[in-house]
Amino acid sequence: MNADPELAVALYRRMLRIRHFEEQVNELYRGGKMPGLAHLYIGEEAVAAGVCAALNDDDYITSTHRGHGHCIAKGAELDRMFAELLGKEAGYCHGKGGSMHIADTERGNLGANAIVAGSAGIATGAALSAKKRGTQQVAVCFFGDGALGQGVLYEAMNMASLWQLPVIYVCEDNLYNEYTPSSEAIAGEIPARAGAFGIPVIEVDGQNAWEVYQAASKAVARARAREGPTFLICHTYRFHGHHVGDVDRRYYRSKEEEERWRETRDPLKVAGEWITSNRLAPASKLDQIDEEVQAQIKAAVEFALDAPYPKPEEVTDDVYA
Amino acid sequence: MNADPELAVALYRRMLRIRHFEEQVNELYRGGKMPGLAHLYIGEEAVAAGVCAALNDDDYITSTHRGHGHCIAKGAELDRMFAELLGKEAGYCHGKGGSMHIADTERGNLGANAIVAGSAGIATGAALSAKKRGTQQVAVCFFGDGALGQGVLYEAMNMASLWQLPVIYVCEDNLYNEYTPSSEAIAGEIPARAGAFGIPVIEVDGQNAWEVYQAASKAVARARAREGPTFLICHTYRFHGHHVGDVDRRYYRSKEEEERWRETRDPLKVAGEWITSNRLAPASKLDQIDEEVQAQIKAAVEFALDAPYPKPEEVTDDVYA
Amino acid sequence: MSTLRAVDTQTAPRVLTFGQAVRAALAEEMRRDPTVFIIGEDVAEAGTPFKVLSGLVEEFGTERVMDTPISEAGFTGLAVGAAMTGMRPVVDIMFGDFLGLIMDQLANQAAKVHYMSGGTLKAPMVVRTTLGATRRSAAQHSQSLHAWPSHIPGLKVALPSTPRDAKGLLKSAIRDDSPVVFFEDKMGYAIKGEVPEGDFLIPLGEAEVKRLGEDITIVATSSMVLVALAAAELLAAEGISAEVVDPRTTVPLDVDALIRSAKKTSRAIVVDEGYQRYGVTAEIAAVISDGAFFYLDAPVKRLGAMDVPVPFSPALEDLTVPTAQTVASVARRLVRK
Amino acid sequence: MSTLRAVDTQTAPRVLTFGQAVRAALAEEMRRDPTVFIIGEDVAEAGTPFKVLSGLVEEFGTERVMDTPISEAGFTGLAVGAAMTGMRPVVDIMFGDFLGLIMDQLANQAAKVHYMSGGTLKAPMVVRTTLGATRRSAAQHSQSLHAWPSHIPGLKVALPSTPRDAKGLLKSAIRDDSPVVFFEDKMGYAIKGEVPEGDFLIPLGEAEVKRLGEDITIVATSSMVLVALAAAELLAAEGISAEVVDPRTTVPLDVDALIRSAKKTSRAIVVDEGYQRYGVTAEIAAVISDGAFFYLDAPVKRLGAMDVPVPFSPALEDLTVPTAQTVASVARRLVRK
Ligand SMILES: Cc1ncc(C[n+]2csc(CCOP(=O)(O)OP(=O)(O)O)c2C)c(N)n1
Ligand SMILES: Cc1ncc(C[n+]2csc(CCOP(=O)(O)OP(=O)(O)O)c2C)c(N)n1
Ligand SMILES: [Mg+2]
Ligand SMILES: [Mg+2]
Repeated sequence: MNADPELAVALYRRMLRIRHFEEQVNELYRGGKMPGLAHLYIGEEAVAAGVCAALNDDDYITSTHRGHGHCIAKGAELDRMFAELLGKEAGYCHGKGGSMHIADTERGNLGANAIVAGSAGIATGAALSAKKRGTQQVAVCFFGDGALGQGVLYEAMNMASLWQLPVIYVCEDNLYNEYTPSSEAIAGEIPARAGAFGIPVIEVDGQNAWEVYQAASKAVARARAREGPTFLICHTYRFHGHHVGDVDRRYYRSKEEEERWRETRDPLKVAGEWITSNRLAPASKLDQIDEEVQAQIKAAVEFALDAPYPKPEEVTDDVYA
Repeated sequence: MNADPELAVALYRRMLRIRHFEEQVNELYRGGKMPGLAHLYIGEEAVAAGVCAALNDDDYITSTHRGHGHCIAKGAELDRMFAELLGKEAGYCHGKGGSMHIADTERGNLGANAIVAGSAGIATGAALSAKKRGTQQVAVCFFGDGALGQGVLYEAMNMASLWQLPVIYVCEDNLYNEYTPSSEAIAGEIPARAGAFGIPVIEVDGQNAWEVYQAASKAVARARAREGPTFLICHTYRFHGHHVGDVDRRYYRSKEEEERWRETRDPLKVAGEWITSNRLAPASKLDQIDEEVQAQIKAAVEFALDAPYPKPEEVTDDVYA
Repeated sequence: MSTLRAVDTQTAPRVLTFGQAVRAALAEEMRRDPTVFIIGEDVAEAGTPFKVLSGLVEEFGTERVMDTPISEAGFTGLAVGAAMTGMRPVVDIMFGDFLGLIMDQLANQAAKVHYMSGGTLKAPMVVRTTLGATRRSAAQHSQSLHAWPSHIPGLKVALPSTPRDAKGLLKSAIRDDSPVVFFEDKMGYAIKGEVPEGDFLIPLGEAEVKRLGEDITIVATSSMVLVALAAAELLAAEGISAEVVDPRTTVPLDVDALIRSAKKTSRAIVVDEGYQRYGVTAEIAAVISDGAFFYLDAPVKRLGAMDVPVPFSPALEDLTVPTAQTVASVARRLVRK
Repeated sequence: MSTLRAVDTQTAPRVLTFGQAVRAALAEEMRRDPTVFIIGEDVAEAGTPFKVLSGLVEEFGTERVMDTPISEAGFTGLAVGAAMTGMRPVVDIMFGDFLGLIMDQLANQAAKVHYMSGGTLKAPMVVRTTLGATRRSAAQHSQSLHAWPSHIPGLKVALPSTPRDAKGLLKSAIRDDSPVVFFEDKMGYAIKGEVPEGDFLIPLGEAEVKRLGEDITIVATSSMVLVALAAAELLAAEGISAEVVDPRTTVPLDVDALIRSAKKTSRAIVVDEGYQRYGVTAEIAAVISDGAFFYLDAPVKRLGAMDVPVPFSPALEDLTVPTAQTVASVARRLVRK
């Protein structure tokens, strides 16, 4: 596939939105302005951006505790996202969900999930629903390598394969389950985990948005053709801690390892070089995007900081539909 | 491996004990003398007999709703088994467990389990315990093909493989999950389900006790050498219904299929022919065993029928240890 | 939920078993609404081990009556996702004991998605499952675990005791936009009763007085309603007039009806087949003790299942569940006090 | 369990945090008994996200402080099997919300194996987990689900409220031959208090009066004990003398101590951080309403967490948990009635 310049720039912009959003989240945390914690997606931007670029607005995704990237990549508005992270009424979930439960139904984001693998069933069920309703929708289930430890993932994959459901399992293999290296948690080889259920596997460099996009497009085409699920493994790395408060990480991974990834495998650098060296856009265009995104982030966070909290009486709303 | 005549006869006797026990259970049910239901092991005798012949008394097994065969094969006494099935005080569990929870701690039977795959963790934990305590014990986890639907099995296998635990997963593939053909419940291939966790797989004819025994012996040797778990697939068939009350089965499997298995794949016939044609024992010896076993069964069931029920005050015993 | 008010377009009632009433409710709702489908183990050709669903796959096909692998957590999860995206799944969990496998999907996912999303998502689904002991099925197939989901905000819980209630409540549950856990007494499937035909709904959250009385209130749920009615008969013979109230749903709980009855009779017993400790009887007794405090002449008494794993032996199992005799004897003591 | 009686060979108390007390109990028991081991996610080098186990892997090695994959059901199952065969596992379930994933292993396996086997097998294990909201962790990381295991015969449930109780109860729990679920208030790990050194045990099933009083009894558990004590301070300033009783374990429940206090004061409130509906407050209120019926001057009042999924926004979350103010105001109303 030849890269379409417009798409290349769009991928870059999407990743940059995630990067700057997350940097701002970290600032909010460090400045004591954000309640609770957040799990930053920095370093993994190419996965969400590449996959979501292959989706339509009405396609579904389910997301994780490390979910801001998925949400932005699927097209969410940054101001309502910040508002949610700050527990404000203007947030996507009126402040009730927060970072770990952000959902954007208008764009098919069925929500982040704070239970590891907790959305394996939900995404597969959304695919079942699409099939039943006879639409062309597909569902993407994002999850970390840690989710490979949860049995429900295998239960869901088995049914997806049996029933040829239009679901794509995107495994974000960032080498760690919280503070434990995946190698201590995963026996055998990851691709075989899906292969065991007769699900085709594609493995890609998760730092290369274009590669991710191409793989995702294949999986989406398969799903839309009702040929069944695909398992997409994206090798990636989180540049920050498990969450914003995880600052001293030396007991589980080395500074050298972190630096190596930051230096040589930064998805934004990879994409920037690819775009300029293939003359898909000039460097000045990328700089311009950077300025635009920074301005958007600034406006969005200001909106959220100024926005009001939900009213006390809302606490009992929305328990029952 | 050459068959040792003594072992061959022992395998035959063990299978016959199971066969006649289960036939008697069916009689008890039909005569209205047994409370509740029972899941007969008839047709699958070679699996339990072959596997347990490879074990020592202090090795562990965990068993299933279809567990009488495992219990007998591990060496349990028939009178206390019947007593348990009839809810009598003299039963292995003082009548509190019944058919689906029969346990025989003296011979390492950690109990039948009425939750499909409910003992995957328990067996694996017994293996972990053996390793921690530095014994040579191994643990065998018996389960049906239906248990492949339960995520906890994969969680347990992953840890068994990571930690090289002395556990053997014995999958009794009898082609049905209750009233649903396994083909409608299992995507992909069964061996890959264990292979995905780096666990070696052995597949055998589950109607041939000698084959099962040989495969189990290899797995046991591996486990005792602390080389890790093995997954043993035994292809088998239950000759009766899912439980004693499942009499009209035509809606999920054909009479022809049942007859074919009964005629050509009966584990007792297979073993009998093997023994006589290899002159491991004369046919008369087998007839003699049959008489002995029938007499034992008769005595055992009479004991159980005459045995008293537990006293009412026992209902509150054993809730806490 | 004003649409759930009884529409009563039904014709003359028919006599159905409890199981038939459940099936009728499902069939009617599946005919009415193409988004309703059934998912679970052995639900299609087998019609479940209890045969409650027999015939449905013949009418609706395997796309709407879906046999699954033995993956309770997995298919409940699928149902949550399907519910969130426009379908109305009815999940079949064969034995209520298996709730332990799906509590994460039920309590962390289905129950919370509406709230966590600030009302933008919802999970309209029903989980049908069973309760009840004395079937000689032992500790892992005999529990009545409705206290667990009743504890979780976001879930509704229905406990029909008659064929009529089964139909009316199940139809409401399927139309409800929130997840509903629906418990059927496995020993009561053959119980017969009059059931209105057609579009008959009973709103979730309305208790029913199953027998009027003056001297004592017996609040009873599910399988225990018949036990309470039998106890009331025994008591009537002795001149004690017992009122039997069936809350029909533990969530929402018709607190007013319970308190009203207790205030009237000044005495109350709560009978339920779940384990007594930290069970449904505790909430109901606490609510009545509080709400009717100044009217009560005796403490509210509770009769749940004995706090032991359900034993297999018939000689023991029958001791663990309240009976008409035990209920009557507690009532007698309260009234004579 | 006579061995569980306090042996009190300890020397002078030290001031420890709640987290340190938990760690001390574990370290002491692991030194004493080689069959005790810890299993869970990020328990080794990380010492859990709450750092409660920091230092243990350094002393005991990775064979006894075992990091697992994210497989709660799986490793709880392994623990059951290990417990049945001679070990004493201590399972770490990071957030109490994850109980939904292990209820089958806990309630159907661990809780029942002793009974089902007629007393021939047992599962001596502890499941340590957390409870408590107001950490801004939202609906799936903030629940207090101790009502669930409390409902299941065969399980014991401990809810320490002070560093002292944490140590004494955890040591007893580890030595107990039955499975014990041990809830730690995640917001209370830093709370300091005097803790006896050495072999100090508190038997499971003994309530403690945390403050003596005359006018009203406040029964409070875990995180709510400090809230109740603060409420008692507020009330004292107004001349109302509140007694604060901490049951410390919900199973076994020290029914006598609760009733004794309620009889003395004639009024009672029950405060607990679990959801109120069908929660722990219901059982305790029902037990007191029954046992102290003829002594009570007012209905027993309950204060649990609000019956809503825990909201993320601080503006909402803080409303869902009882506070000293809300407890005091309920107490005030009861006393003035
Ligand atoms: C069922 C469950 N167990 C444990 C946790 C606590 N937890 C949150 S994130 C996490 C690690 C997840 O690792 P992974 O899936 O690889 O995602 P990553 O953080 O690396 O993106 C853990 C253990 C949880 N949220 N859910
Ligand atoms: C978790 C769980 N789900 C459902 C059941 C009901 N059930 C009992 S046996 C059975 C079928 C088991 O099939 P399989 O594992 O292949 O064993 P088989 O009966 O064929 O020996 C089912 C669904 C159960 N006992 N446990
Ligand atoms: Mg990871
Ligand atoms: Mg089978």
